[in-house]
Order: sequence, then C-alpha cells, then structure tokens
Amino acid sequence: MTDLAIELIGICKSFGAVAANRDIEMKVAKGSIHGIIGENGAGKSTLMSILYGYYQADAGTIRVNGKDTHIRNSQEAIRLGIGMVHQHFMLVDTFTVLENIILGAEGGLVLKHGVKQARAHLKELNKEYGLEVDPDAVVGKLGVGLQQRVEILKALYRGADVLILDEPTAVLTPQEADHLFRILRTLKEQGKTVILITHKLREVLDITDNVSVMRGGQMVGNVRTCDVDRAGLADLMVGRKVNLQVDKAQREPGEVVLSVKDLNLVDRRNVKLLKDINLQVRAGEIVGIAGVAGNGQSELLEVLAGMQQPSTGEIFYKGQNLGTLKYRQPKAAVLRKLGIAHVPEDRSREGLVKAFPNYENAILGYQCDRSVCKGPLYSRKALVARMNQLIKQFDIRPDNPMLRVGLLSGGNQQKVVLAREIHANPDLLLIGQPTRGVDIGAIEFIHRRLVELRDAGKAILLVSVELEEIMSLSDRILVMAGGQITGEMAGKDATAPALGLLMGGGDKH
Amino acid sequence: MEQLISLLDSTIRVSTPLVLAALAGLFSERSGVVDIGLEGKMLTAAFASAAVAYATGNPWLGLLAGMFAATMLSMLHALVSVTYNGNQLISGMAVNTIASGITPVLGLAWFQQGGNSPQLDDVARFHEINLPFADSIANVPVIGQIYSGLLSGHCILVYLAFLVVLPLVTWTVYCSRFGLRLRAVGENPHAADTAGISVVRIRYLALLCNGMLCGMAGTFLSVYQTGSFIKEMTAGKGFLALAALIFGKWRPTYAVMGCLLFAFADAVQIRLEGVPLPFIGEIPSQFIQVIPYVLTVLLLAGFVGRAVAPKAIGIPFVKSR
Amino acid sequence: PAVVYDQAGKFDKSFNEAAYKGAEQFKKETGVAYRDAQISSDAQKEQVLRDMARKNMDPIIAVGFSYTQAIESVAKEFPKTRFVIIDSVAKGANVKSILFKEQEGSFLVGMAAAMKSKTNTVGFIGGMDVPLIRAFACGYVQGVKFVNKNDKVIQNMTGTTPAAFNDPARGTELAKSQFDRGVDVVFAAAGGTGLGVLQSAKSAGKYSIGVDSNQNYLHPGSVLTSMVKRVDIAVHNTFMDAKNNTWKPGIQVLGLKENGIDWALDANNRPLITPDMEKHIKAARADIISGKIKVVDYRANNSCPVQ
Amino acid sequence: MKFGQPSTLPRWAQLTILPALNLLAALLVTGVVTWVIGENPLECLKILVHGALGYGEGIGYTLFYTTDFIFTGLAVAAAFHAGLFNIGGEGQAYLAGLGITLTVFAFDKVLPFWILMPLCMLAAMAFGAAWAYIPAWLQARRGSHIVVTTIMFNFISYSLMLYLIGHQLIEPGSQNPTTREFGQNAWMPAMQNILAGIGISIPSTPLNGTFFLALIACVLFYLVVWHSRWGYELRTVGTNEHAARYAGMNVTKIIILAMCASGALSGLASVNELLGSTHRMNVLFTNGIGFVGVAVALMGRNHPVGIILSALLFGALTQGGLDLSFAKPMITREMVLLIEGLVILFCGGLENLFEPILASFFKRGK
Ligand SMILES: Nc1ncnc2c1ncn2[C@@H]1O[C@H](COP(=O)(O)OP(=O)(O)OP(=O)(O)O)[C@@H](O)[C@H]1O
Ligand SMILES: Nc1ncnc2c1ncn2[C@@H]1O[C@H](COP(=O)(O)OP(=O)(O)OP(=O)(O)O)[C@@H](O)[C@H]1O
Ligand SMILES: [Mg+2]
Ligand SMILES: [Mg+2]
Repeated sequence: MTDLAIELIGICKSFGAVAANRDIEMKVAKGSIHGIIGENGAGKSTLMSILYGYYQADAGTIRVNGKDTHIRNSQEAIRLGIGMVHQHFMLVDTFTVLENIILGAEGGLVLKHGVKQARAHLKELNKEYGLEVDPDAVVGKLGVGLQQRVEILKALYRGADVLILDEPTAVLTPQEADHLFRILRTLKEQGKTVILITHKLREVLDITDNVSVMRGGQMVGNVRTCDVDRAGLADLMVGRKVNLQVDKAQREPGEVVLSVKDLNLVDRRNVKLLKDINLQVRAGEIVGIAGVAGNGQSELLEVLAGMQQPSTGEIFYKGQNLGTLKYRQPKAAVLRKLGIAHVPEDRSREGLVKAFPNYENAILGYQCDRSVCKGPLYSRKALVARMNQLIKQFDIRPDNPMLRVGLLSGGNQQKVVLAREIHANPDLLLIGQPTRGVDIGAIEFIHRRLVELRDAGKAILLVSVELEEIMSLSDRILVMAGGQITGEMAGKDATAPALGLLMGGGDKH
Repeated sequence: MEQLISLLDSTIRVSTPLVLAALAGLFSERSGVVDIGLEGKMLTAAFASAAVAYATGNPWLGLLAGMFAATMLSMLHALVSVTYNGNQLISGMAVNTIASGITPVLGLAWFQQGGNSPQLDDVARFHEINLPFADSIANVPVIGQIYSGLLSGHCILVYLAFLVVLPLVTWTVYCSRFGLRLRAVGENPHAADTAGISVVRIRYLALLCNGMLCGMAGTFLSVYQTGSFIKEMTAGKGFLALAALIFGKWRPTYAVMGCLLFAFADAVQIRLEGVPLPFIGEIPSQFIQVIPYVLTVLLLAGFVGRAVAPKAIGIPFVKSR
Repeated sequence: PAVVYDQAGKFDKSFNEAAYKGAEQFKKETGVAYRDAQISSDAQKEQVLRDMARKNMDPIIAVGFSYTQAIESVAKEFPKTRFVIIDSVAKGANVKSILFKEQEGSFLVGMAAAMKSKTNTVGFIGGMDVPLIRAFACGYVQGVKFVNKNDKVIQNMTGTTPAAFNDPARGTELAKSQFDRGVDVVFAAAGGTGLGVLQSAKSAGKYSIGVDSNQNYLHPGSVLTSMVKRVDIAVHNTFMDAKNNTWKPGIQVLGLKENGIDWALDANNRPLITPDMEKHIKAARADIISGKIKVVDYRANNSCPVQ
Repeated sequence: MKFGQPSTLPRWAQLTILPALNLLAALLVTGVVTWVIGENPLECLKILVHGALGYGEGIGYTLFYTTDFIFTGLAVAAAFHAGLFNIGGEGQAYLAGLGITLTVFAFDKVLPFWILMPLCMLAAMAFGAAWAYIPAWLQARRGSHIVVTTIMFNFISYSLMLYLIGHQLIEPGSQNPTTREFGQNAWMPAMQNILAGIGISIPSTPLNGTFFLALIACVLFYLVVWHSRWGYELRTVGTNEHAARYAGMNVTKIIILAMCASGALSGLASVNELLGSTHRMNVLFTNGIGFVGVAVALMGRNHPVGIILSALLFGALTQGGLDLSFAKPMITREMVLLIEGLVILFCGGLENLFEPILASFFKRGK
C-alpha cells in the first residue's frame, strides 16, 4: 500500500440546517489521481473547500502526509502544498496572467523582481507540463480553458504537491478537456497527487486510479477505478438504477418552424462572429449544434432569441419574417410571446437572478404572463403554485419554492431554468449547454424531457460542447467553427471523430 | 500672463485638499470599501489639527493630530464595514454626521467660540514658503513669472501633496505588493482570499492610508488656509473629491486631474463673476457659480463615459456564494 | 426676556453674535437672566417662539428676516407677549420690527476703502446673494463712487446656500483672486467667511474691512475699519425698554442718526486712518444724517443705481 | 465570528430584539457623551422622548418631519431597487418646490382647492422627476456615474433656485428672499383642521394632510415593488442586468423610470413643506431632508415598513432633540446631530453587532 498524501477522518460540516458533509472518510494515495463523484449538492465542493481551508470543518481531522494538521485558512493549505482549482474560478479578471499568478506570493515588497522571477519560473512550468499561456494577457479576456490553466499554474507556482480540481471539465470543450487530462497525467508522473471532482463518468474511468462516491453529504463508496464499470458507478452515485442510453424512436419531422437565411453578425470591432448561417429546424426534431465553445454558437443563440440584432440576413419563424416585425417591446420579449423559449448557456449570469427566491425566478422572461396576475398585481399564490409545479415536474431539490436560487446547487439551478422554459410550452426551444455541471441522475432526466418535447412535436435547437450529448439527442447535427457552419450529418450516423474533424477548423485559442 | 498665472496659482491652491481627499478615497475604494465619509474625516481632521496647533503653537503637531483623528474615523468605518460587514454607505453617512456633530460640541466645550476655534497666531500656522531666488528672478519673463508666481509661494502641504503624496500613491498602487493586493481585494476578494491574502487586513491597511491622507486634507483647510477651525468648514469638498475620484475612474493621476479641473473651473468662475461678457452682458452670479458643476456633468457625459468601479466595491466580503 | 437666533447660529461672528452680546450686556447690567435658543430648520421657527412664549418670556427677540412669518403667526397666538424682529418687518399689534440702514454704514466704509486704495480698485465679498447683502454692497459702491467716480469695485458672492456664510476657505480664495486683480482694500459682508477674507488680506499685506461687530482687533494694521451694525445695542435697548415699560410696537429704523449703524475707529485702526480720511468720512456721516447725502437702499426696489 | 452569513436567528428576533439592542447601544453611547459634557443622561433622555412623543404638539411636529423623511426615504429606496444610488433627493425636492410655486402663482387666483391641490402635487412630482431624469438619462445612455451627476445636480439646483427666488419670484418690496404667500386655496389642510372636522381637537402644528399621502405612498410602494410586474422588472435590473436583458426587459427605460419615480417621491416632500407648512417658498426650504432620506432608506432596508419606522425615529430625534436643546443650554443642535450620527452608526452600520451573541444565546435556549 503506497503511503497517503491526504487522509480525511470523520469530517462533518453543516451550513445552518444543511448538513453538507456527514462524517466523511477518505484516503488519497500519493502520486495518484483520485476522483470524487456525486450528485449536485452531494457535498463534494464543500469537502474540498474544507481541505483547502476555505471552510472550517465542524468536526473531524485532516492528515496531510500522515501528519495531523489544522488548516485554518488557504494560506496554511498552500503551505502544506495543497492547491485548488475552484469550480468558479478565483481569478482577478482585470489582472494579467502574471499578476494573478504571483498574487499572494509576490516575493518582496516591490513587484519588479517578483514578476521577473515568476516569468522565468512560468517558462519552466510551460515546458514541464505544456501549459502555454501568454503571461501578459489580461485574464478577463482569456477563454475559460486558458483561465483554468492559469488557475493550475497558480497552484503549481506555489509548489503544490496535491492539486484539487472542482469540476474542471464542466466548462471545457472536449479538446480542452483532453489537453487538461494530458496535463494531469504529466503531473502524476512528476509525482504530484491530483484530486478530481467531476460529474462525467467517462473522465473518471479514463484517468482516475481511485474513486470516492458521495451522496447526500455522505461517503457511500471508495473503490479502485479498475474494479468498477460505468453503470456500476452511476448506480452507486445516484443510489438507483440509471439508464444512460437515451432511447428515442425514429420520427418524421413536421413542417419547418425556424429557418435562417444568410445570417451575419459583426461586432463593434468589425469582427465577424457569424458568417452566412443557413439552417432550418422542423417541428418534432432536435437539431444539435456541435462545436468548440466560442465559435459562434452562443452568438447564434442570442441572435435567434432576439437578444442581439443580426447585422444582415433573415430569420423566419413559422414562415413569418422576424426582421420585418414591429417591436413595441424588446425583441426578446416579443419572440417569447411568439413561442420561442431560450435556455441560456450561462445560467447563473443570464438565466437566473440568484438573489430572488425560486418562485420569482419561475417567471423570469414570462413576467408579462397574465395567468399569474391578479388585476395589476401578481398573485403570490399563483406564483408559488407554479413553482411547486416545476419543482414536482423536475424534482428540484431542496423542494422549497421560497428558497433563494443562489442557494441551490448549479445542477438544481439548471433544472429551474429548464423547467421554466419548458413549462411555457414553446414551439421552438433554443437550448445551450443543458447539462453543464449537472450530475448524471439529472442529465438522464433532462435528456428524457427533451426527447419527450421533441416527440410532442416541438422544434429544438440544441447547442452543446458535449459530443456524447449531441450525438445521443440530435436528429440532425450541424457543426460550427469560426462562426460558420462547417458541416451537417444525420444524428444516427454521426461519430465523434467525424465531428471532431469538422470542429477542428476554428479553434481560437 | 499675470491673469493666467494667478488663475493657475489658485487652481493649485484650491485643488490641494481635493487631491489629498481624492487619493484618500482611492485607497479605500480600490480595496472595495465605498467611502462617502471623506467629508466627515476632513472636517474632524480640520478641527483636531486646529485645536492642537492652537494648544501647542506648532502646526506640525497639528498635522499629526489631524491625521490621527481622521484615522480614528477611518478605523471606525473599517470596523463597521470590514469587521461587522455593515452597510458601507450607512457607515459613511454615520461618519459624516458624527463629525459635523462632535466637532462643534467639543469646540464649544474647549474654546467657547460657538464651536469654532480661536484664530491661530502665525507660529501655529503653515505659511506660503518662497522657493529659492523666487524674488530675484520674479521679473524674468515667462520662466521667472511661472517660477515665482506659480510654483513658488505655496504652503508646504501643497508641495507634499503634488511632489510626494501623488507619486508615492501612484507607485504604491501599481508597483508595490500592497498595491497589487489592494487592487485584487477590490476586484475579487474571494480570489485574493484563496491566494492566501487576508482581505480584512488589506482593507484595514487601505483605510489607514485613507485616514492619514484625509487628515492632511483637513489640516490644510484649518491650519493653513483659514488659520482657524470653523464648523462645517469643509463645505462639500469631501463630496467633490469623491466625484473627482469617480470622474478619474479610480486612477490616481486621472482623479488628480479631476480635482485640478474642479479647481480650475472654480478659479475661472471666481474671476468671471461680475465681469460683463460680450453680447450677453453681466450674468447673475448664480449662473457663474454653477460653471464647475455643469462642466463636470458635460465632461462626464461627453468624454469620460462609463466609469467601471472596482468590482467588489460596496459588497461586504462573506465566504459563500 | 429671550433671544432666538436664526439658522446661522448664535456664534456666526456676525449679527446673531451681536444680538447675543447685547443680551449678555443687559444681563450684566441688570442681573436679569434671559433665555436663548437656536434652530436648524424653517419649521422650527414657530416652535421656538411658541416655546419661549409659553415659558412666559417677554419680550422675545427674533434675530433675522427669516422669522417674519413665524413671528406674525405666533404673535397672534400670544397677544400679551411682546415680540421683536430684527432685520425685517412683521405685522402685529404686539410686534416691533427693527431695521438697519446697512447702506449708510457701508457707504462710509466704502469711502474709507476708496480713499485708502492706491490701485483705485476695491473689492466686496458677500456671503449669499440675498437682498440684505445686496444692500451692503450697494451702499459700499455708492460710497466708493462718492469719493472717486471711476474707481472700480470687484464684487464676489461666496455661495448659494447658507453655508456661504461659513466658508472661510473660499473667503481666502475669493480675496486672493481679487488681490490678483488689483484690489487692495476688500470689504467682507459674509459672516464667518469674512474671517478668511480678513486673514488673507493680512497675509497678502492688503487692507480689509470687517462687518457687523467691530472686527478691527482681529488683525490690527490690516483691518482698515469695520461696518458696525449695533444689533447688540438694539437688543440691549429693547430689553431695557421692556424692563422700564417704555417698549412700543411698530417699526424702528436704525441708521447713523440713531447710532444703530456706524464705522469703527479705535486704537487698532487709528494708524491706518489718516486725519484727512477721517475728516471726509465724518463730514459725509454728518451729511447723511442731515439728509444732504441720500444713500439708496437696494431693498427699496431690489435694484442698485451703481455697479 | 463571521458576519453577513445567513443568520441563524429566528426572523422575529432579527426584526425585534436586534434593532432594540442596537438602539439601546446608541443611546448608551449618547448617554456617555451627555454625561461627559456634564448633563444627566437619563433626564436628557426623558426630555427627548417626551419632547418627541410626550405631548400633542411634540407628536405633531415629529410626524410632520416623519412625513418629509418617508418621502425622501422612499425616493432613495426606489432608485436603490434599480441598483442606483440617488443622492440628488435634495435638489429634486428643491426643484419640485419651483413646480409647486409656479402652479400656485398661475392658478391660486382662479382654481378651487380641489383642482389646484392635485395640480400642485402633479407639478411637484413632475418637476422632481424632471430633475432626476437628466442624471438618469446620462447614466443609462452615456454611462455617467449617477452618484457624481446627482451630487452635481444638487449644487446646480441651489444656484438655479437662489437666482429664481432672489431675483424672479421674490415678493416685490420684500426684505427677504422668499416668494409671496400662497393663496389659501393652495394650502394643504392642517391636521388640526382635518380632525376638528370630525370633532377631535389637537394642538396646531405644521402636520397636515400630506401625512396620509405619505402612508398611502408607502402602501403603493410596497405593492408596486414587490407585487407588480414593473417592480419585478425594477428589482431584476437592479440585481442582475444580464438576466434582465435575457428576460426581454428594456433596461434603459426601467433605469430612467426608476429615477423619475425617485425624483417624483422626493418632490412630494416639498408638498409637505410648502403647501403644508410654510405656504410660501423660502431659500433652501429643503434643508437636508434629501440627505436624511438616504439614511432613512438604508436603515429601513429599502422596505416601506422599515422606512416608516426609521423616518419616525429621525422625526422624533429632530423634534425631541430641539426640545432638548431648548431645555438644556449645554445641549446644542450640534449635540443633537451627534446623537443622530450615533443612531445611524449603531442602528444602521453595526446592525448585526449583537447577532452572534444573540444567536449563541438562542442556541443555548434550544
Ligand atoms: N456556503 C454555503 N452555505 C450554506 N450551505 C451550503 C454552502 N455551501 C454548500 N452548502 C450546502 O451543502 C450542500 C453540498 O454543497 P456542495 O457544494 O458540496 O455540493 P456539490 O457536491 O459541490 O454540488 P455540485 O455537484 O453541484 O458541485 C449543498 O446542497 C448546500 O445546500
Ligand atoms: N450562500 C450559499 N448558501 C447556501 N448554499 C450555498 C451557498 N452557495 C452555494 N451553496 C451550495 O453549494 C453547493 C455548490 O454550489 P455550486 O454553485 O458550486 O453548485 P455547482 O453545481 O457546483 O455549481 P455549478 O454546477 O454551476 O458549477 C450547491 O449545492 C449550493 O446549494
Ligand atoms: Mg460543487
Ligand atoms: Mg456542479
């Protein structure tokens, strides 16, 4: 038995009423990649935050390299050689990469020398692990993939031996993810220990040596990866049988609901974001748009949802030219009324108001809906009733309509958005990254709902960076690269390599 | 030429307290703590410095006292908004109100002059200091005039503000470790925290600097400009400084330019009053007096555009999303 | 008896303070205690008057024009109490209104300024642009022009809120700017702001003129003279009259004749006033009293004949 | 100990015990100060409370000030919910005064009360809103920082109004910078007259019908902000602009509307002052109510109930403080100011000072 890098014994942590962690036992072997999986809100982030000294455990002991330690704050964790890449990046957007990296480890009262050293050290790290980043780029302007590298560099720069990553791939494209894994493997070869939180079983099986499974704040299993298979893990994690295959019958699509002709979008700096987009979505079909993030999918969704004005080109919805419509209200509102629903890619930034209780988020975008009004005012009863309905339909947890959405786990937040948009019973559903950061239990559920919707004869335009998801859901698949549609193929005969090839075109990093 | 020089001369004079206050505000706001309490801190400093200068007959002790008093209020502000995560705007208002309350109360108790301090005699005040050869080259055209008319003959605090404080602050904010951490804490305290930086400590330090600079600003008013403390003597300068800070998008040099702009407009305004303008004739003084404010608004609308505040400003740092 | 001050406050180094001095004087002489109070908003004016009336204070002197309406309404409620308002006219059978001819005193100090000035440019710094201050300015200018038709008078108002009477820093700045424009004698009718003006005149080696109470002592050798407005005497006499039951309602206007207004000549500024200056000013004073010289009051129809 | 985390206190305790403790603390410190300047704290407290709430007239004045503060408080809150910090209430109220005066001068000879009064209110709101509109527009379209612009607009309003009152609207032949008295038909009925109508007699104070208006405003404010679509959009824009855009809300329009509403509310404060009390416009009749409004709103958590309470608190302090200063020569109005400052500090800034102590106490209770 190799000696242990980390040992967690009887860790307990609760936030007010919520017991996030209930005496957790976990052992992490030196020089191994250790996976942690679990449903949304299972307690993974909390556990790791405790290990990193961000939160204090209510009870239990932490052993690092066999020594009992009290980690009162991140500083001490860093000193113990623990580094963490948070789920929500902890970077200062207005700083350069270099500034972010030296922050807290400047080496001296004056920045100059610190910066010089850092520059040198960074070069080495680049060589060692293939983590190329321009040290003088402003972090806010980098893509998520690069931002994550910065986070990793930050940890390594501080000489971390144990690297914790919380859902690193949730925000990454397949390519980026693969690159990340290559990095992690090199790290492992260098004798570093990696703890990886993820919702993606594929990843767990790919690169971890051991897996810990959490459910409802408890540790329900510690296994060696080679001893388990995918289904097994899934069941262990959700605590019931999950069906990973999306079974959907072949189905003849109906008439065209959405058709886009020569759509172009140019931004203020005259960068072409969308080039001559032509596409159609029929009733009763799911059209998937595959592509590396940042190749125009987001923009396409926003244009279709009426949040941006196209520069040129026409959009027809049920044969009606949206360009020629009169808009008394903002376009987005009008389109919603016409039956176009939109699940934004970034739920916490756009899809929700985290400070509002659930039931108020249930009408975001549908605030003009008369059915929840009593005279000029809203009827709170109606609102709560609607939210309860959503909670039931999408089993959102915790099932409290009054709770602030910000307190839900991302997974459950995502369900709230989906539930709201589907509840509006749209004819066209624009949906971006429906399962980002969502546990498989929920994924399975969401996928089934989408298929049901399709079978009910709705048109669905699905944007996702998860090839699996695209392939298992879509009837037709369009691939976007560099703002253009670089190819189309039928869902059933699409293969990852083929798609990957088409996506290859416009990687902007 | 004379006119122009005297114009710029008074610009420098008037801007000095604004500059000091604005830079003070810069520290606290860059660290993510809103500070609408500049006014109050200046006022308290003005009082404390005048009182001590009067008692000891030494302006420098006055300065120290002023800086100390202002710092005390800064620490109060820190206690409320950093330690207790209270509302920073309320805290600022409290500081202002307490200041305009306590100064006359103490003043009355100590000097029986209705809350004002007695006139300081000359040794107890700061004075204009003449730079070497100011007089001898005074009538050399241009250079001489500028040197002796504009650069020479200011209070020591003026030189401190522009030649020491301003460069020092700029350097600190952009080139020092403290500056880096300061900006980080103001932009994304969580990031700073996970990087092992104590947000609380940085914010307290920021407010410490804030207090000391406010102290200098207040002292300038009472111990130099008027030679006595008079209640409510700050007359809104704290808010002008705040405006200048925002105007300068929380950057030292730009903020200072904002201050200079106010002061300049003010100086122009003073000289325009009662002077009949071509075509228009004489304008009512009130309309002359709005010039600085209107100018600011126009500039804001016209050129300055959107000012992006430090992201974390006004939000108490609490460990949870 | 009682005195109530207006928003400027008891110690405004100006007429409120003068009123206070008068009351103190009265107290010292007669040993009769009096009450006083300050307010901080319009709505409180009636309150403070009523409060005093209830406490059976009599007479009650209100300092400052802003009390006009308050006096009128409260005087109705307490017909037995005697009310006095300074600097304004209030109706009522039990109300006495005391006005001052500020213009007359300003005229004299204007002459002094004009005669002292070598640059033939003199300055005026007012607090807030209200008729009262305009009256000061107008009289001052008349005085200057009386000495020398084409002397220049540079005028500045400090601000647009009552704070303008409390902004010495700005006072210094205004004064400095006027000096830069050739002014060598400046008259400050701006309460606390004036202190700044006097101060900077002192440090710039120019002359200044004080206002309301005799401010010559503040900077001997720099303060040329002061335009004294004997609010203190007015208050003192009113209390006395009331004490000896010689108090009469109605309007009382105090000018040079009644010694309600005057220019200050004492040991502090003696050296600055040449015999010749003194002669002229005394003469003009006599003429004004005799009516030979008519000094226009700005407030008569809110306008001034000279600039 | 950590502050700002979701409190473990029962809600009722948060809403009752905590504020009570804070107020107590404020009074304690004030007591020390009064004691230091040689007065008897308890006696002073008695006078203060009695002065504010102890007798008819005191109550009348307290409520009169409360009315002002409710309006200006609501004004600040309205903007706040849209994420805007409007410290221009002072200027907006001042300008509203102009609206009222002009309307009265134009019509008080011709129109009857029932038409003139609503007209004046509309004018007040319109002028207040207009004065807020410009900064709002600049913020929404040009991105000029609302705090700066509103500060500037306060200064500008002072000049503008002083000129208008001192040179244009001034009562001919008057000594004072003030307008002529308004016609009786433009007077808001005083409370004593209203109540006399139903046979209750109370001492005469400036308290007037506007008070009811303020209460109505609070109710409307609550309904609009928390139960109407407009309020929903307002709060969304205020908390997450991206979400607002996503939800198809017209952000620019909402921001401008919010500021105008804010201005209009400030405007109503001057209805209380001019039509209710002075019946003519004096220079700077607003004296600071706009700024007190900020404190009131912040301490009232931008919620009508909170605003009413804190407005009442400040009203009481203003009135009781005045009586105190009458009774105690040593206690000046500045002393009262100091007291207000301490109250703001403890009840506003240090609101959760006692939270942890109380929390642990409750824990042990269980
Ligand atoms: N800061 C907090 N305050 C209060 N409760 C919290 C906090 N953080 C976590 N919790 C609670 O602890 C539970 C576990 O949170 P945790 O972040 O560990 O979930 P998770 O496993 O990371 O979920 P996900 O898979 O979505 O990341 C959550 O359900 C939440 O209710
Ligand atoms: N302030 C808070 N109070 C209570 N619980 C919180 C708070 N912040 C976060 N949580 C809980 O912490 C857990 C983790 O939150 P988080 O946003 O990381 O969920 P997530 O699924 O990991 O997010 P995402 O999926 O968007 O990456 C969630 O279960 C959430 O309920
Ligand atoms: Mg998590
Ligand atoms: Mg997650």
